[in-house]
Amino acid sequence: MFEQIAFYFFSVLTIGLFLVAVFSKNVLYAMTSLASGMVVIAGFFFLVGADFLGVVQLIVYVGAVMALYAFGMMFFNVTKNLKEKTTSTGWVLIVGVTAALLMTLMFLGAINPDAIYASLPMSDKMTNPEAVGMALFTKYLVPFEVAAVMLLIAMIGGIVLAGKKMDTSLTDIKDEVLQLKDEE
Amino acid sequence: MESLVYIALFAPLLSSLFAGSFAMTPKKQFVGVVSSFLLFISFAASAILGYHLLVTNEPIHVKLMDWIAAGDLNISFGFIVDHVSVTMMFVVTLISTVVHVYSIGYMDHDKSFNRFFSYLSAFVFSMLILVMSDNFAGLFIGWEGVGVCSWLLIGFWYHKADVTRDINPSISPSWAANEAFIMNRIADLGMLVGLFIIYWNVGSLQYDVVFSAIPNMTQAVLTTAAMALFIGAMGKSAQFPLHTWLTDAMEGPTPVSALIHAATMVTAGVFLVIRANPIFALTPEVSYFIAALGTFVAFFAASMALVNRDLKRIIAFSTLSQLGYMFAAAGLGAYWIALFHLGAHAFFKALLFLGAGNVMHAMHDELDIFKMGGLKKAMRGTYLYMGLASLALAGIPPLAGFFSKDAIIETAFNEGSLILWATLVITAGMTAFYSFRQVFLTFHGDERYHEFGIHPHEMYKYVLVAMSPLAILAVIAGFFKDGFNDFIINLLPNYQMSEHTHHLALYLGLIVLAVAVSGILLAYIKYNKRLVRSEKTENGFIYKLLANQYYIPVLYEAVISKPYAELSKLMWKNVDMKIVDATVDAIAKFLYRSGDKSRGMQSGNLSNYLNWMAIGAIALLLVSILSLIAA
Amino acid sequence: MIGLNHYLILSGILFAIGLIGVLRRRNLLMLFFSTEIMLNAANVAFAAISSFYHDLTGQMFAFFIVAIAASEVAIGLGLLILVYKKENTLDLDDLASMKG
Amino acid sequence: MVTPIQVTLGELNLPLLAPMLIAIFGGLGILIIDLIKSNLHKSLYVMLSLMIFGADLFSVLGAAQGRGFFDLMLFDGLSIVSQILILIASMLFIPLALTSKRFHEFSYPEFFALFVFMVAGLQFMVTTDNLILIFVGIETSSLALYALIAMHNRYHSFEAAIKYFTMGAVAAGFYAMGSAAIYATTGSVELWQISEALSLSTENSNALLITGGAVLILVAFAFKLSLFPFHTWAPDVYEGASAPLAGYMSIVPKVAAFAVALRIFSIYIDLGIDSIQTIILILSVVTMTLANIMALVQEDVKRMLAYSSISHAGFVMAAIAIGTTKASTAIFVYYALFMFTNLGAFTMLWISRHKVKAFSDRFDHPYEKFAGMIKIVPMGAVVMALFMLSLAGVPPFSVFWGKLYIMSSAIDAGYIKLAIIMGLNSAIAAYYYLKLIVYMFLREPVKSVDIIYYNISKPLMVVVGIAVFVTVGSVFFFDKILTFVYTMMSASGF
Repeated sequence: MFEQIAFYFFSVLTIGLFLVAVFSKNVLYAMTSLASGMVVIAGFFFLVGADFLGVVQLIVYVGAVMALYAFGMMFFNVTKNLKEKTTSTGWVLIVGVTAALLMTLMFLGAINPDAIYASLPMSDKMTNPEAVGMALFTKYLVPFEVAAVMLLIAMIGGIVLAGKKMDTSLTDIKDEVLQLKDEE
Repeated sequence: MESLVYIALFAPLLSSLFAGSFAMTPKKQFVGVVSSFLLFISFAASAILGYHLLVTNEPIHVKLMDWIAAGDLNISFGFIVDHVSVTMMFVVTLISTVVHVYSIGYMDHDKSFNRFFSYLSAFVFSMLILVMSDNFAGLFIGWEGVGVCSWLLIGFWYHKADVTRDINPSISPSWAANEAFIMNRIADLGMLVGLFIIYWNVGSLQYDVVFSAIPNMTQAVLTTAAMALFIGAMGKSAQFPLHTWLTDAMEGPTPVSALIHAATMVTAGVFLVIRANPIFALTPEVSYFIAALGTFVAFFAASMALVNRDLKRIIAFSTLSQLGYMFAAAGLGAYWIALFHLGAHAFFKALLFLGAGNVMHAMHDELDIFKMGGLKKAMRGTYLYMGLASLALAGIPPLAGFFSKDAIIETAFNEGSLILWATLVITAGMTAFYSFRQVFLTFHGDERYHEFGIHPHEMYKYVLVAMSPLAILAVIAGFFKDGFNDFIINLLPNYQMSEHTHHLALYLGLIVLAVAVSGILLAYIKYNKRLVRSEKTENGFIYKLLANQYYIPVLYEAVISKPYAELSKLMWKNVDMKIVDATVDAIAKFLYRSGDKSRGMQSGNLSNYLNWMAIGAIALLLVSILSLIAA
Repeated sequence: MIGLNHYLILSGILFAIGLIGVLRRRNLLMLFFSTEIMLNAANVAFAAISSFYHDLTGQMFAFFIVAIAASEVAIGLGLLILVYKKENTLDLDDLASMKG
Repeated sequence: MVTPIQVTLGELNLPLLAPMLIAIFGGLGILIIDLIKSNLHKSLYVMLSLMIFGADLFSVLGAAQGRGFFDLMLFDGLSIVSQILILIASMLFIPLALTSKRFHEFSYPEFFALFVFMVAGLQFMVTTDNLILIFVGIETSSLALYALIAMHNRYHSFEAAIKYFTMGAVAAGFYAMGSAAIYATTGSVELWQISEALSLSTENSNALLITGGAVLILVAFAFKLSLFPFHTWAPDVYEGASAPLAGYMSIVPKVAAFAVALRIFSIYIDLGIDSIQTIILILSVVTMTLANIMALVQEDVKRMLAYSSISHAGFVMAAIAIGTTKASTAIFVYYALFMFTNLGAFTMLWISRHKVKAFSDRFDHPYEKFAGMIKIVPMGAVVMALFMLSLAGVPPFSVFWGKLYIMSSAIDAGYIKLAIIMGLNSAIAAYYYLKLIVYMFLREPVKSVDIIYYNISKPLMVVVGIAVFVTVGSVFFFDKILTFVYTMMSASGF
């Protein structure tokens, strides 16, 4: 009973919040509702017993990602109200609703969990974080390390792209001019 | 050994590409040198392969790749080095090497020097594909390749303008090139039909597969196939009635004439008959037709050579005539003799042509032998070479021509066809006459060239040295006849004279010899001292007939070319312009317009792109759902 | 009883909402928000399947999706800063110098 | 209670990781060298990268096939072939940094580090059959690639990077959602288990979910492979990126994506799920035709080459739908041959790259730039013409063999119509390649073109030389490549 209520409550909440994030003209509203939507999604994770994932969602998404976006927003000096020429709402709704219908249709069919063989079965002996740690450092060690490289790339990329060195472009400046600069 | 096969085959290609990369730049001496060197490498590889085959007697079969493997059609791109192809390779690469070196001197002042070498090497490459291929498809590719290259080479001086037939019987290089190409295309159609018949019935074009399947084919099929193949051979080897292009092809630079129109390309037809001998051996009617046609062409061409005044054309006619001999031998079943004559002929005919090139060079491109005479003083080396080659051509022992030609005439006797034999003997006499008529008129007698203010000079030394291998082979090739026989019968059916003929061999040989010598004597009497022209003979019917090549070129023009041109004009105006052109234009326009329209999709706006993406995804999902419902 | 289908359908709807945002938004920053919604939709599905199948794999996938989303934000913001410095705008419509 | 898991080192099969570890540590090494001493000349980093890739290639060739790391890594023939292609292309790309003129991206040591990391990501992507690692690999390489594009540092390249990035992010969403659908039906994210589960699935299992998941993933790969209508990024991104990077993008990420797409979709095609096969065929045919038509009307050679690359990708995509071993072989043989020619063509553009757009306000390489090239730089014109002829599929140049092999595999499998469409498309394509040749050989030079060889340097010439060598000489080793790839493919069951 609790699960049902929680599910429907969270569902309505996320859908509503994300709709606001998508449709709102006010950047602050959009941003805030996106962040709250993420928090609610963490709620789903707790609901299905993925505790650790829920925590990660809260820390990484709400904590880090949204903070980054907030900083970005300040940097870009986005005014409160966007002067955005949006694509015509009718068209977007047609496409969006069709997409939603198709997805619903797809996920509507029967799924029989008993026929599935779990490759990483959860056991009752371990708590969720323990099990996650176990899986992450055995079976998924390689992707974990690759993800580390990926974050490193993102870091280097972010630093380089946002760095001061990008302000003057060697590509656009003629070599003769560059020569002079070097000699200075 | 496999790598040698590739080296022999692809060195000319490399040479062609190398020279081709300099095609647009001014003359560079090293282009010629490098090309010649690469050709020499190809020759050396061929020689080693030949030796290998001689010692081990094992053909080398390499398979480059599955060339066309589409559905059931499976043509592997394979090459075979067996007794026949190695003989051809040896001859082709040797002569090509000499001709390449020769061309360095001959094309010295031509501004398209580099381009010339590119074409020449490309030609050799095509020819090697033709002879080395292990299947009819590869042979056909090489066949077309040499056709294209000869078109390029005949028309090498394409900038020369058209003139009328009275001034230049072949009108212009580009006209001659087109004529050669078109005539060959007509014949190729026949060949293509032959290949289709074979493929239809056998399901393969691989030589060994085809030949092993012959017993399962009906006589009618075999005969049709043999006929069709021979039509192809007729075109490439310029047999009557498709012979006119060969003499006109003399418009090309002389090294080209030596290489293509004497030693290699024109022998491709003979090569085809020899290659496909299992087919021809089982179709006696076709074979007899080949022999008869060959004999006829031998005589027919020789007769035209009797009165011609153009140095190169005389040699060209003699080539035609000798090709006739080869076909006669092949038609009579003496394939190895045909091949032997092919090789021997290649040496002395190339020598003759290159000698003619020297003369032409000395005479500032003058080719009329009536305007020459007494050149032996100025051109000792060339005189020696041409004399030797003419002796060989006339069939005087112990030179190469004697052995090979005599064997063919003997074969005709042996087969009991006395008419063929007699014709061939008479032709031998005519051959001797016209070749020495040409030698005497060119090198002996009064020095008529003074009237035209020409100061002849001998060719470069290295060119003469380069020609020496040919001279040596023209002399000694005949002695290898028995050895060649032992070698080649590993692949080709052995042909030996019957006991009866064997008895008479000495007498038969003496008859031929006597006829040949009398031909030379006649020429000596008539032309050695000086040129005596008699108005009466030259205005006589026969002389006129011969000098105008039996009016065949004129006839072709009147009966075929002109009406065809009229028809083409009509077609062009009514059909082509209105229907074909309009359709092609419409298609092009449609494509272009739809291109322009679909550009709208690439609006540059990311939002648009994302829309496309979403629509695409939804459409794909819809398609999958619909196909599920339909299923 | 809430079944797996419920979660999956919810996830599908969230995904569609993300898609709507992607189609509708012309401001790059807002557009990035929408892609985050799409990734989150997948995460909901993975977590739900994982719990219904008693299999950790889904949660693993969700972790990596979170990591990927975080990395994307870093690179994406870097690019935005570049464009903003040059053009002083984040509007898609001003970003169409190449077309055709 | 947590039970320790017993694993022996043998089971882990550590050597499988060696190639990628070489790349990752190499990239870290580059970063560390920069930390120790900055402002080193770029040629040092080029040499380092070359050495890294060399060692990487060496260890790929040396490694034994098999699984490792809890069966997460799959080092099979497919993976070996695609890694070899990726590494060779990368080794050809890196020397292109040594131009005679200076360009922004090469002033960063980070450029080389990111490049090496990207290659490692691509290697991971093809060396696994786990959807998670595939995803992480894709994103690792893509994120690095976005940064590399933008580092060219001019407005066009920013725009290119933004477009690529945004669409890539959406495609990532599709991939994630598709994987979720597949996971929902099969309970696994490992392709061999997915394959097993799908083959066991019964009548009443959710067919829509099975195909729907595959279609969502297909959208992500269609984006990566630039198939219609997900190709829209490609022309703009190729135009905005530097020429060598554009050439690189037209090959390497696509090779990796083809390898993974082959792994994923061959499952569906082998199971006889027709809808997926039909969709792939439609995508392939529409892509090759539409891209060809659009290439016709381009005014810029680089954009034309972009559309031509799209068309080639569409051409190759058909091989996945055909699904025979011959077709799978054809994919990589095609790219092995296409790689050299296309990289060569883009390198020629790079050689002729001016810092200022001298010939047009908009384009770097309009056709007019190449007008009369034969008179200015005859050798360059001949080489470029050679590449164009090869791309047009003129025998005996390299791409011809690839085209021939794909078409013959289509005919073998009974797709006669497909082969005819392919032939027609090759005919249309010949037009726009020949257009450039006409410009180079038959037009008079426009403006006073002082130097077209603006950006030339020895390393660039070497790269072009290698490309020419392979393009022309492919006749000789085509069958060798073919047999190698074929044995690799059939050994890994594709």
